Amino acid sequence: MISVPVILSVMFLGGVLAWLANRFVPKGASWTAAIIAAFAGYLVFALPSCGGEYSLALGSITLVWKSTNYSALFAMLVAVLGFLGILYSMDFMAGKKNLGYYYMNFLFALGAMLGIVYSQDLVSLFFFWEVMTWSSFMLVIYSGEEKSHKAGIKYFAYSAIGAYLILSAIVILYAQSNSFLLSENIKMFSGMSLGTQIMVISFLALGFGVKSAMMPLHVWAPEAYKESPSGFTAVFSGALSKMGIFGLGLVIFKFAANTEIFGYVRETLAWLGGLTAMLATFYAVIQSDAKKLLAYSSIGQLGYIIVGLALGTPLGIMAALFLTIMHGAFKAMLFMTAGAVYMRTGTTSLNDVSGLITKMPLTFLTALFGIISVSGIPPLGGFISKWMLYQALLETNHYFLIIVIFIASTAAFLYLYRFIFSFFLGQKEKEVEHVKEVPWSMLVPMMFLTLFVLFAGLFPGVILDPIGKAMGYLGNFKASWEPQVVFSAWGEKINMQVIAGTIGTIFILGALFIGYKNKKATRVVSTKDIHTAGEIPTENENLTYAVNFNQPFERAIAPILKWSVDKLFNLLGENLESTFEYLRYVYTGNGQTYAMYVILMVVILILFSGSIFGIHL
Amino acid sequence: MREKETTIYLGPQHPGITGNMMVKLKVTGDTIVRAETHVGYLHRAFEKLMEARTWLQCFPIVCRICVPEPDPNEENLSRVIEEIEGREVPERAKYIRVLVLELSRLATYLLWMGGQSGSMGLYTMPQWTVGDRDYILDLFEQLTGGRVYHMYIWPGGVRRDLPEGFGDKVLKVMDYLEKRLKDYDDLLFNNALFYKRAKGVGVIDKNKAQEWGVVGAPLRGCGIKHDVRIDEPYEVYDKLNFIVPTYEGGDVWARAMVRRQEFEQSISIVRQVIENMPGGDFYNKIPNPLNWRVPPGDAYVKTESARGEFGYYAVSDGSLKPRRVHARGPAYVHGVSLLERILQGANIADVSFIMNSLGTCPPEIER
Amino acid sequence: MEVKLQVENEILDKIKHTFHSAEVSIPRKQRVEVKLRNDLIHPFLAYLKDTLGFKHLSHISTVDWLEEKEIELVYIVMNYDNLVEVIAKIRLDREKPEIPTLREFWPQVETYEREIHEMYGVNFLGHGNLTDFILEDWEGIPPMRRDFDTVKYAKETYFNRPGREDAQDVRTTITKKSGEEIPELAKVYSVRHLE
Amino acid sequence: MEVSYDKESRKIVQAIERFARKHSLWVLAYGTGCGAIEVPPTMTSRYDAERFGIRGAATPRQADVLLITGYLSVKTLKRVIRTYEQMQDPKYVIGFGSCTINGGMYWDSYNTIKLLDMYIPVDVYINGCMPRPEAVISGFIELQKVIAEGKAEGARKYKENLDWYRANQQKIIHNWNMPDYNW
Amino acid sequence: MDSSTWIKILGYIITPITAFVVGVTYGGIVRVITARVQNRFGPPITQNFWDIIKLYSKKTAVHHGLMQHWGPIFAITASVTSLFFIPVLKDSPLWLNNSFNGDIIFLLYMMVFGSLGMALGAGQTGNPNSAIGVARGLALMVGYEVPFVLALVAIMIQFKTTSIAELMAVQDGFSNWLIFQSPFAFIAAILAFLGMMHYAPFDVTFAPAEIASGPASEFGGKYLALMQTSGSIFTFAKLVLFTDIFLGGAGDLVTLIVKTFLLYMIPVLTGIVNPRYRTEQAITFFWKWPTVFGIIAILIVVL
Repeated sequence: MISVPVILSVMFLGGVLAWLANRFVPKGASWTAAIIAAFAGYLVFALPSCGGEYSLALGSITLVWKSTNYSALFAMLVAVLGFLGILYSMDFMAGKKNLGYYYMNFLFALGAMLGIVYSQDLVSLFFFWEVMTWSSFMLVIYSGEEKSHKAGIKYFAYSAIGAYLILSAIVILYAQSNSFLLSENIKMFSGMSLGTQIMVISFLALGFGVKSAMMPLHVWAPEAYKESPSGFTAVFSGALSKMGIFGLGLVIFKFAANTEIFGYVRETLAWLGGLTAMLATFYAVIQSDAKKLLAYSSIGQLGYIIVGLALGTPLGIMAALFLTIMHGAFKAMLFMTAGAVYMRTGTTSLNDVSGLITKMPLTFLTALFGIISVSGIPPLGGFISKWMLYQALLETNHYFLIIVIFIASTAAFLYLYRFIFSFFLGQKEKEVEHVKEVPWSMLVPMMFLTLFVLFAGLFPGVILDPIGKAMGYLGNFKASWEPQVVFSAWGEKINMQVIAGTIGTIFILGALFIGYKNKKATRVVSTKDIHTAGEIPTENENLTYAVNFNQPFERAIAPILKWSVDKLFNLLGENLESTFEYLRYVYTGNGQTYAMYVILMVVILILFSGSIFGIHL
Repeated sequence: MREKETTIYLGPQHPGITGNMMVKLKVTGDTIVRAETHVGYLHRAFEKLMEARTWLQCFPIVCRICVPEPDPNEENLSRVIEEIEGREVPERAKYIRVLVLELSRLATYLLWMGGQSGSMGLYTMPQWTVGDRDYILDLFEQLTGGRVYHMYIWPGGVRRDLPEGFGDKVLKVMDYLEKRLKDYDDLLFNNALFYKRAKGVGVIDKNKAQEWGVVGAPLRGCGIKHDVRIDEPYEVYDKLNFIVPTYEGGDVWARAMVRRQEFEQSISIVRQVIENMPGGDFYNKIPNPLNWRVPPGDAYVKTESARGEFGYYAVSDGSLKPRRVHARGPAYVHGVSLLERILQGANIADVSFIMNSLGTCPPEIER
Repeated sequence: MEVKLQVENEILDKIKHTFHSAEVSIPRKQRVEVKLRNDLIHPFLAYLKDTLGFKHLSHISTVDWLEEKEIELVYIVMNYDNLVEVIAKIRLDREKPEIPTLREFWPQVETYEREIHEMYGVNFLGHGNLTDFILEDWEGIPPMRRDFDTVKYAKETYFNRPGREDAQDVRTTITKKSGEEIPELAKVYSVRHLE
Repeated sequence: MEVSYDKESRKIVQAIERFARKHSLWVLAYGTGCGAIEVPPTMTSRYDAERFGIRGAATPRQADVLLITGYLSVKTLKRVIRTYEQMQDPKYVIGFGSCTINGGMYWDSYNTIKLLDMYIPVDVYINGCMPRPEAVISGFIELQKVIAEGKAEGARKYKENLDWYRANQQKIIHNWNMPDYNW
Repeated sequence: MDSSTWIKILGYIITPITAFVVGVTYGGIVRVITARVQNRFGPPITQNFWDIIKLYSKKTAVHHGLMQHWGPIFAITASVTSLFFIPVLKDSPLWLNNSFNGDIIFLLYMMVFGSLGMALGAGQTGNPNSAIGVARGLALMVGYEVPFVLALVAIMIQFKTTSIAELMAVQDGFSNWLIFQSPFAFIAAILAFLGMMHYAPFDVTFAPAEIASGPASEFGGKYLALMQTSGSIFTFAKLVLFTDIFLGGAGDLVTLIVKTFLLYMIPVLTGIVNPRYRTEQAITFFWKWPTVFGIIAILIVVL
């Protein structure tokens, strides 16, 4: 009998097991973790999408864990990406120190994410939320370097603020409804006073917004994504940040939906999401580190998702949830690519590496499909989500938001091209002569996701099935689709197979033509044999145009960036860092101390909020 | 170790380069961190060849020193010989020389207008101006027999007298050019886009300009009034009525406006010359050209060419052949050290634009 | 016509007063010629530039006096205020021509000195960047020295079109082919006739 | 490429190809010498070489014609060879001006080559110093004739006699750091 | 197979061929017009055909890697696919091809496909000039897409459709053309169109005097030929798209050619008499007046 506690205990006990395995068997941790993740993944898929209920009464608090259609969607995302991330980590992390610590936290994070989506009561939700935060925090500071500590502290500080907000909201809700059960609270929410509603909704939205890196709460994300090991970054960006989306979905459609302020909530969130998408894209354009670039890209994509959710129409939610899945896939692909390049060349800086296409062709292919998908170019999966999003924006008369979204989407080409150009195209230099393709255990996840985005583009309907069910949980939303056709509210439809067929046919015809024409007289020459105005470059001259690649665009948006909030928040972040400086003194090197501090803080927060609202547990 | 900055070769084979030279750009993004000028692609060893030729045989050589405007070179060599030898030049020859020099200035400015606009993508302008320049070349052809290289100005005067009715033809061409100048204004000088591109680009510091050796229109574009025609009047420039325009700013725009004004001034000078052309001899004949020895001595003369001060230093040791003839064109400074300096921090898009506004001419750098 | 040389004479006096060993003369209006000891060129130009306001360096030229075993360097500087040009001349030993660089005075001197180094083999001490300027991979004596025979070098290095290897007058070939006579005048003007 | 279609159709294809090659000559933007000053008049409104399908090309990969506008100094020769080798077959070279034919007035200069066709194969020479635009155009028309006859085989000639050309080139270019010719 | 299938297949063959012929001829005419403005006689109108045939008949070809080999294919895929999804003639099954309801958004992205492919191809060459050209081109794209999308959004909202065919149906009769119905949208779109066509003053991507023709600098022979083929088809596709949206489409080929030609003359004639902007100037240009016009267009629809 599969039920939620089984899955969770597999994950958490597995984490401990992996930690133990590392003590006794070399490579034991990675194999254990992979098997555990595979097994848990199987369990998640085997769990009936509606069911597996389990409840536990602890005194006056009842904990309820249950799978709903909505949580099943996210659980599957977590399970698949988690397994792929661990598979990827097997060779990526090989030979590094503290592998037990790494895999334990990895599995704990996965378990916590599953716990969040399966939680039907606020206490366990919050508990798993904290577990997720600190296990991911442990992974951010994994490398143990000064930079990663800074990033970790920033991440932790923001997460703590988010957690505090969520906690406050929970406390307020409990004060009103006298219950921790999600269903109870949702039921009673519409009856609460307007002030309470606003407070709860904004607290929850901000709390979840931190995790989904909604601007202006995104400041932690670039650093944290950059510093965490790439195997985990794929999950971090692909799945963990989606927990914020999961929460926002609940907030919008479960709490806010029955109140008078529903419209305002949605408008605010939509605009926040839209601006997040645009500004994050602009920031991504000017990054020179691949993982930071992808981090900003991730923030921007989460902005789209928030917009889609906040539109509140069936097509919008469908677009958002579809993009959630797709973003999980393609951002994991891109982070894995960046990790692969890092593994082979030792850097993720876009300025230092170039010309890897011949050395790592499959990685390049992954990156290519990744960027095509992110940029929303047909016929891959990214396009459908974009198409649905625009249709949803149009049908809800968001004229200006669509422009903001479109600018973000077009400007995304800039950074995406830079990503693939800097790593894989350009001059093949001597420094990359020794580079080999990454081992199979890293290729398998990448290729699997590549095939997935292709499949999603051809048969979006298959993925839309679970999404449709999830939408049913959120409310009475109905949207129609067929395996290859997606419809819009204006009665418009898009047939992906016609599109893919046309593109494929012409591409193949063109490839045949250009391959056949002058076949014998066509030569491949080295990238040094280029038009250098007749001159012969010397050895140490750099012919790759990679540094400040997007400077023309940077110049154009300089006035916008000058006034943006990011600088302000960076400043704030700096100050927060110094505020949390003391954390470095108490850091002793193992996770337990930190866990203790976190719990202590939680307790303090609870007591503190309790004193405000006059409630005592 | 690989450099951090990207290397971009602008030239020698590049549509944006003026002539045959190379500017090696080190860029980050599209901002130039460092620029190095490389010349020598056109080095023909003219100064060496001149030492092996008689004084008169040097004339076919010097006119090839600066291809777009050969006449200041002939003028310079003639004058430097005349100064060493102390030879008098007839008044009529002086007027004819000024006529030739000013026509050559007009032709060069027309070519410059084409180059300046071609370097920013306005391809109609070169088509017009280079086509119109041919009218001046036709005049040269009638006068001297050569379209590009004239070998017309000789020590002691000029080689031939003006042909019949030449003055009228010149005036006709001047009228035409004046009419066309309005079109050029519409297309280039009054174009807001040209202003946007040129303003504040390639700025030369006014306080440093003299020290850096800036001459000609770039110097006048900095607001410094300096012109060899006024400072050290040669031929009959002291008898002619013209002004030397200056502009403030030191950028491409200022230089363009200076040149545009000078274009008008040149037309007026040509008219005055035709009007005041005296009669008389056109050539103070040198004795036997094959056995013509210039007395020992040295001299430095300069001429205001269309791109700035053009100086010649010549040394004679009393033999048939020159000991040394050294040409110093304005591009020697403009094209190398000044260009390298003002390209720092510029945009890649402006390199060719700035080069054209400085009047860089590689053959006169390396000779 | 009497030319007033007031400004020139003032400059002449000042130079004579400061540099006693200098031979100063006024060849014509707006020109002052100075012959100097080698070691004085540095302070002399500094004096001209900083005290007398000769800001503009017009020219640096070199003359190879093979017979006298000397290389002459000619500096021409100009004052924009009174429009006088000073021509300063120094003579270096031809076997080992060395002189400190003037880079700190005028930035564009770098170019001149590089060229002179390349063409005449003059070593500018402290220049720092005496690399190839015009020539590329040149081997042998600097080409602008008078003992470098360019005709011989050209004949040895390059292929010549048949009929041109004896450097004969092209016109003889043409007349031979076309069967015409060379006009008397043209014969007189021939190069071979000269030597 | 040997394809099995019959002679007649091959002839037609060849005729079309030659016609197209003849009427579309893209000249590489490379002013190697002082002759470059007569190229703008040739290309612009008075002489308008575009009537004959002649236009400029920015890089050697796209160009058909390498116009050697005058003398070549040794330094430039190296760049010209590099540029020529980067061009795609069929490629044509026009020697422009007397100095490419026999050194012209630079017969005794130590820095210019005297005989262009010892270093790269030349299809057409235009004499004069400098040739007028009319002469340049007539040179191009001569080249068109050569192309129409199918005799403009400079690239093949260069490939077959590469060693000979290389020996000549390396005789004067001392520091030979050029990449290999990849045909 | 029934007759409609055969008509469709015929359409697939005829459409790209027509687009190629018309596009290349337009190119020739443009060269003649440019020449006339420049006081010249100009090349024959067929000149571009000979250029392309010559490039195809080049005996050798060089590429620097797979992406450069495939770059032109990406380009031609994008242009032909875009063409297949644009209704070329009104209510004609032969010329409708694959156009479907909701194709405007699809086309917006499909048009980028080619640019991205070309950018990848140009990146593969390793030529810094190509990379700079790509950076400029992509940045410029962000610039002109803003007014373009504003204009399209205004129209899509006004008629509650994202389908070109429906927009064409709306514009029944001369006075109903969208150029008259929503003039501000047209102004914004046509200004964006200037940038889209890469004529001066927005030809930063290919600026020969600056970056030696940018992305195309390493392409020669068959690759350049395929690029030019694709460019001609793409030009025609864009013209048809604009004609369909703003000029009421066309019922027969002659009308289509007249309308597209007139439309084409706008960027061409602008290009002849203008120098090019720097990239950032071009972007800020698009974000100023064209964007204002686009916003006005939307406001008119909304209010």
